[in-house]
Amino acid sequence: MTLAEITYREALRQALREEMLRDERVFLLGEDIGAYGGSYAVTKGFLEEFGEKRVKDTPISETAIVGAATGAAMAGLRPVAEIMTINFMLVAIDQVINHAAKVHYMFGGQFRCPMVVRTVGGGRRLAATHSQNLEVLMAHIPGLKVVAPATPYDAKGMLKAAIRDDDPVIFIEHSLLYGTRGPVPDEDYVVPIGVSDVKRRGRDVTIVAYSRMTREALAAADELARQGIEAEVVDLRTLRPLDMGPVLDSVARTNRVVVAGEDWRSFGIGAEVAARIQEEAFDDLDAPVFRVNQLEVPAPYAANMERLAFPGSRQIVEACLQLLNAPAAAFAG
Amino acid sequence: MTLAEITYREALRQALREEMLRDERVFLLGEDIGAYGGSYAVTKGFLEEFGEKRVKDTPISETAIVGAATGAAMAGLRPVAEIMTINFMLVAIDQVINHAAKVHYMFGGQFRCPMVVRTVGGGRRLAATHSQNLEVLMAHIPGLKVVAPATPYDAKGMLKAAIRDDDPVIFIEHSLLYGTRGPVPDEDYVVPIGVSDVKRRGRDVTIVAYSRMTREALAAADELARQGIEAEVVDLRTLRPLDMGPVLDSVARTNRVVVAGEDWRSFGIGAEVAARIQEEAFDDLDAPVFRVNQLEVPAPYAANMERLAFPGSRQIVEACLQLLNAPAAAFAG
Amino acid sequence: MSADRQKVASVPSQRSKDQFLELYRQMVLIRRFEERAAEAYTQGKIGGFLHLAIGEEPANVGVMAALRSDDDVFTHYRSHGQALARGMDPKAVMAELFGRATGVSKGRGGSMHLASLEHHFWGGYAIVGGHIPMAVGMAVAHQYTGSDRVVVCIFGDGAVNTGAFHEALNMAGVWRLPIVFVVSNNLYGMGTAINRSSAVTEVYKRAAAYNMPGVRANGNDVLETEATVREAVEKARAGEGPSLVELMTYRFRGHSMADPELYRSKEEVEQWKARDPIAAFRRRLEEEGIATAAEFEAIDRRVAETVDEAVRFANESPEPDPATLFDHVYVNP
Amino acid sequence: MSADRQKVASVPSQRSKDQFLELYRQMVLIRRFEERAAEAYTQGKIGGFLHLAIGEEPANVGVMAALRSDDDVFTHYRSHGQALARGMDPKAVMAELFGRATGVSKGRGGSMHLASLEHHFWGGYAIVGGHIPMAVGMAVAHQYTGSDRVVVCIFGDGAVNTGAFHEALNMAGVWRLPIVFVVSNNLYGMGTAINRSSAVTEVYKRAAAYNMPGVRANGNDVLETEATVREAVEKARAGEGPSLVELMTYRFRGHSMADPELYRSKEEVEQWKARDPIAAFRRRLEEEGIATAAEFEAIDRRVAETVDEAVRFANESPEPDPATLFDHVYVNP
Ligand SMILES: Cc1ncc(C[n+]2csc(CCOP(=O)(O)OP(=O)(O)O)c2C)c(N)n1
Ligand SMILES: Cc1ncc(C[n+]2csc(CCOP(=O)(O)OP(=O)(O)O)c2C)c(N)n1
Ligand SMILES: [Mg+2]
Ligand SMILES: [Mg+2]
Repeated sequence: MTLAEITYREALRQALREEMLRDERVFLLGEDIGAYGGSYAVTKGFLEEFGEKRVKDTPISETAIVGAATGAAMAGLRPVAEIMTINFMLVAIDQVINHAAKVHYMFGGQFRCPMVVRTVGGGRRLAATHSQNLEVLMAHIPGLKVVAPATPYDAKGMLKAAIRDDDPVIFIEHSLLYGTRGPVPDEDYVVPIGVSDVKRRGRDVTIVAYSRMTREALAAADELARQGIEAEVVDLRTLRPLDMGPVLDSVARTNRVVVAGEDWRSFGIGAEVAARIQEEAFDDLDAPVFRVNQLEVPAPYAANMERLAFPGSRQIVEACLQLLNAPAAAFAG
Repeated sequence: MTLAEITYREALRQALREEMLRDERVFLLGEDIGAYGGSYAVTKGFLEEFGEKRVKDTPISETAIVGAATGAAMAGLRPVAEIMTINFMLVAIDQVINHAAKVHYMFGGQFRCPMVVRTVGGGRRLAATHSQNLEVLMAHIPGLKVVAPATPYDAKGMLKAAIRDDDPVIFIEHSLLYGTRGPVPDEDYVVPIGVSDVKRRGRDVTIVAYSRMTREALAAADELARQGIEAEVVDLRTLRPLDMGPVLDSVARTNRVVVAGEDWRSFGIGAEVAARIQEEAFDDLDAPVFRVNQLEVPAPYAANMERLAFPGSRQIVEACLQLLNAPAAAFAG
Repeated sequence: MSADRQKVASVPSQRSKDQFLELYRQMVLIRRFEERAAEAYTQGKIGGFLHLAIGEEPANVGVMAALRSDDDVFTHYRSHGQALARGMDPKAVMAELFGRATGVSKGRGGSMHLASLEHHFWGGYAIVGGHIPMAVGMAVAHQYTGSDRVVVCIFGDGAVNTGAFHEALNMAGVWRLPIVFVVSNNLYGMGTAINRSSAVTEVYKRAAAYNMPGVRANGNDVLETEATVREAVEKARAGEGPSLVELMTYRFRGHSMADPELYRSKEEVEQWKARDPIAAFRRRLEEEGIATAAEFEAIDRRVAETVDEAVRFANESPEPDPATLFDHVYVNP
Repeated sequence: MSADRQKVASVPSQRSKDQFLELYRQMVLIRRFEERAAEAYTQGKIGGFLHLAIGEEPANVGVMAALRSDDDVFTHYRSHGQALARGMDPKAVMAELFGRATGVSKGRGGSMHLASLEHHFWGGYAIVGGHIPMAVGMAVAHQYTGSDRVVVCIFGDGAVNTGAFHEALNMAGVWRLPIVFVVSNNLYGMGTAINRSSAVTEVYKRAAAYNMPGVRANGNDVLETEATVREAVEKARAGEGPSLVELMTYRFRGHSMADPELYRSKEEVEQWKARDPIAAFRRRLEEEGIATAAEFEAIDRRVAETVDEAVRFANESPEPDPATLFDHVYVNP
């Protein structure tokens, strides 16, 4: 297997392109994915390569975009819709929750909705309506699959899995990950939906994360290692269905867990992870499950305020040290 | 204080009417609240009493309804919008989350949004898109207050508190509660937002619930009492901000908790409650926090399937018995 | 809509007697079917909401008569008549209303969610306006694959004020999709008269905003309805793009079985009933010597048997197997 | 839009010289302010997105010139020009862009969220179309209280395809609200040309669907803009209901600072720049002998100082106090 170091953006681009070449039924629709080149440049050059039939620039009509993808999927195509950022999912979420997630069940299995909605979490300096991490709103819904990969490898493999999946998949990218690099094989591969992944082994503490926070967790683990603490990092990758297996295995060994998310703590993704851990591994826990999250304010624009509000490796390290009762002051980062 | 036994519906009706009489700035808008008389008859007769100015029937335009309420609130009025059921909040949720919840913060405190959005959870025999309990989607959002009262007393007092509050309040009623009765004083009173309430005292196990599940919890406690088990029932009443005080006090005494919600378990309200309990009362727990919820399927229409899917007092009793290691077969209910 | 719109257009001679009698049969079938459904509802055999289209039968039948069997139908929750006119088995439709395993949607959907893959009847949807974008998506698929199938999307006058309507019609207009939008304008959305909810009460005029033809027809005249819809469908099939067809009609019964009908006078309803469109059609055929009273009576008897049989079948059918509760949440769980 | 729409209408004689020069001053102020903002952006002083309206100054200035100081403005994220034309302090506007405590929104909002209660400037909003329902709500309040204030709601050509636009305009139409909807039609929504996103490219024609007058004006002519908007505003003030005004204009710069502008040709942009509307206005005033080159130069100098001072002020202003991070999440926490 040949590996190349490519960006998360390039990994997504390859996945889309390869699936479009592989299957005529796959097409893209969304705002500014064509003539503009994609607001995060993931689909740059696609309009030229595939033409207007398969790369559809849409009006600013998120409800119609998701609805159109659902209807086309029911007809047997494999649409990949792009909702420019996760904040705009809110204008389309009725189509996602009341329609895409329901059509298979509600009619007794007669129809299918093999659709992917790609969207992007995590803005910076964009203030309250453009910086949200709203994944929990969709992770709560039976009928949806919700994924949020952290690495180029997972991004490519999971996007391919999502496109080939027969259910509606919400595919959440992260704006701060597009430029990050990692090894990706040349050969065709998929990373299955619904399988968590241990990204680093360690015996002292478990850090559970997803999307950008997985990178932060790995950085935190590096820092902790310098302090002689070996953190295990479990990347959820998929939020629904949630694969707790690797988390529970890890907790059985470390007995201590920090769950890191970029979303708000209250009623966020980490709440479910914490609830499940205490449900399923109560006797393994030596201390409560800790959560690291965005502070519970709408995102402020000012740089200093925003830095305060958003979590990173530093907060994860502090949480781990607190959990292990090591002096937090020892942390240099 | 004189007390009358009235229905939950009548309690809401009184609250709305009294606040409209008390404050000229209060007005209602929503679909079929006027000429039709309200889809759950809460506002029956209001159009006749208050006229079209203060009781506005709207087009089927949920986005415009919530947006209009937000704008009118910014102008200094105190609109009470009705979204016919919580399922339709999804078509308006961008206005709720990206607008109403943000206008105070995003502009540095210049504007206020003293608005109430009344809506209704929990349909029956209405199938997948009309039976949801989507409160967690709003409880996750800083800037919103989210309440879900269980009794006529709380319904009246909290609706008054919500109308007098200067922040946007999502007020979630329950379709199966409208006909239930309870004592309500004649005098003006408010029940503060953000204060959980112990609805029944007990030493053996804590049941945390809200909305209809509080009633189910009380029924479960009755049944448990017959079996010699004293359950304490804590009614959250407000989901955001979440008042964990009475829950933690209770857990300190009972050491065992069941959290009951009508929503789906994964990433539901109970996840946060469980996560907080293990965070803040880890050493008090003798067993994991148990959750009782709707099964994770879109609501099926068929009566037998729906009964299977939705939780009630029976499931709460079973969870408590399991938690206390008493034989579940002992339950007759 | 003025009263004289009610008169039945002269019967075109090129149609065969059998065709006329078939249209009559379908209308009577719908009428009797819904009367029996109402009865079953009051007996508690049917749950949830039940929306009858009694009075709107010609609109239901006329639309379906204009379609090819492989054309695609998306519609709303008031769709028993459309399902029957589309040729779906009355037994399976009634069984769905009863929530039985033999129902068209296997008992998962109920009255508001009738569907049949075989009949290209893609569902009854209960979020007002929500199915319109999905219908557009299916038309996108037809354009994509080069199919000459046409999509017909039916909704009420209330639905035209939803954002989904607007986004969907604009998308269909820009992309020149093979779709016909059909508004069943029965003058009310629930209890709100059209002039109280729509700035423009002549719905067909809204077509201009989407660069498509808009036409109005007497939906109480089955032949006028069929001819009008057929023209729009054939235009769409010929690649000439979408249309909006407005069918003027009136529902004799309440919005749903729960409707106290406070918003319209008994006289208004009686006036419409006095001009019953089925009776008028029959009278016309008799007057023009196309069929005899005896022939109509024979049809009436046949229909009565069909409906009896449907009720018997529904009654005797089993509820869904509880073991299948989790089926169809996902295609690939 | 044809090229000759660009010509400046003859200057009406009843206006005073001072008024003409003030309009000129405002347009130059916007131009210089935005040029300096662009510079500061590339220096990293401004974060997130920065949307410039260079080229659209006459549309910005003309609208504000038509309003009373207590009329209410809601607008989108491309609003530096509107804020300045409304009389907001360039120092405080620049400070907001820099994310400083002295900014108009205390540094919470940034470029996309300018607001000033004092100026009845209710915000810049960044969810396309999302502010339109809120503006309608404020007009509801004016109608409710009997105020003669008029609401002006500004958005782009891309926003007219959102569901929010449709629901809001219909509501304004049914209720005959005192509001003027202003479309700044700069021919593109991000990278999507209007004819690729809108079935009807003459936006003003959509007004007919909402039973309100629609008019188009040359937004590059400040006087034509002012006159057109003034007429609509005075109609609204007189109780004659809402209007839709379409202002034809063009943005010289990319959609935001990040835009690679792949979707339009350099020639197209150059053609528009060659007909710079500020230069054209100045030339006209000189030609008609209303003001001299020296007078314009004096204004230019004054503006340059104002902008220098604004940048200095912003630069020297403190960031918000971290202790205030949680302020303004709630009025009543
Ligand atoms: C988004 C949404 N809002 C509100 C409702 C509640 N509701 C159900 S039917 C209806 C009236 C619809 O009227 P119309 O479109 O004219 O269809 P009709 O019932 O007259 O056939 C309303 C308000 C809903 N189901 N969905
Ligand atoms: C609901 C929503 N969808 C998409 C976006 C991303 N977006 C921001 S501006 C824009 C283009 C808007 O174009 P237009 O309304 O013409 O205004 P202009 O930028 O030309 O002034 C888009 C698509 C958004 N902010 N909100
Ligand atoms: Mg109707
Ligand atoms: Mg534009």
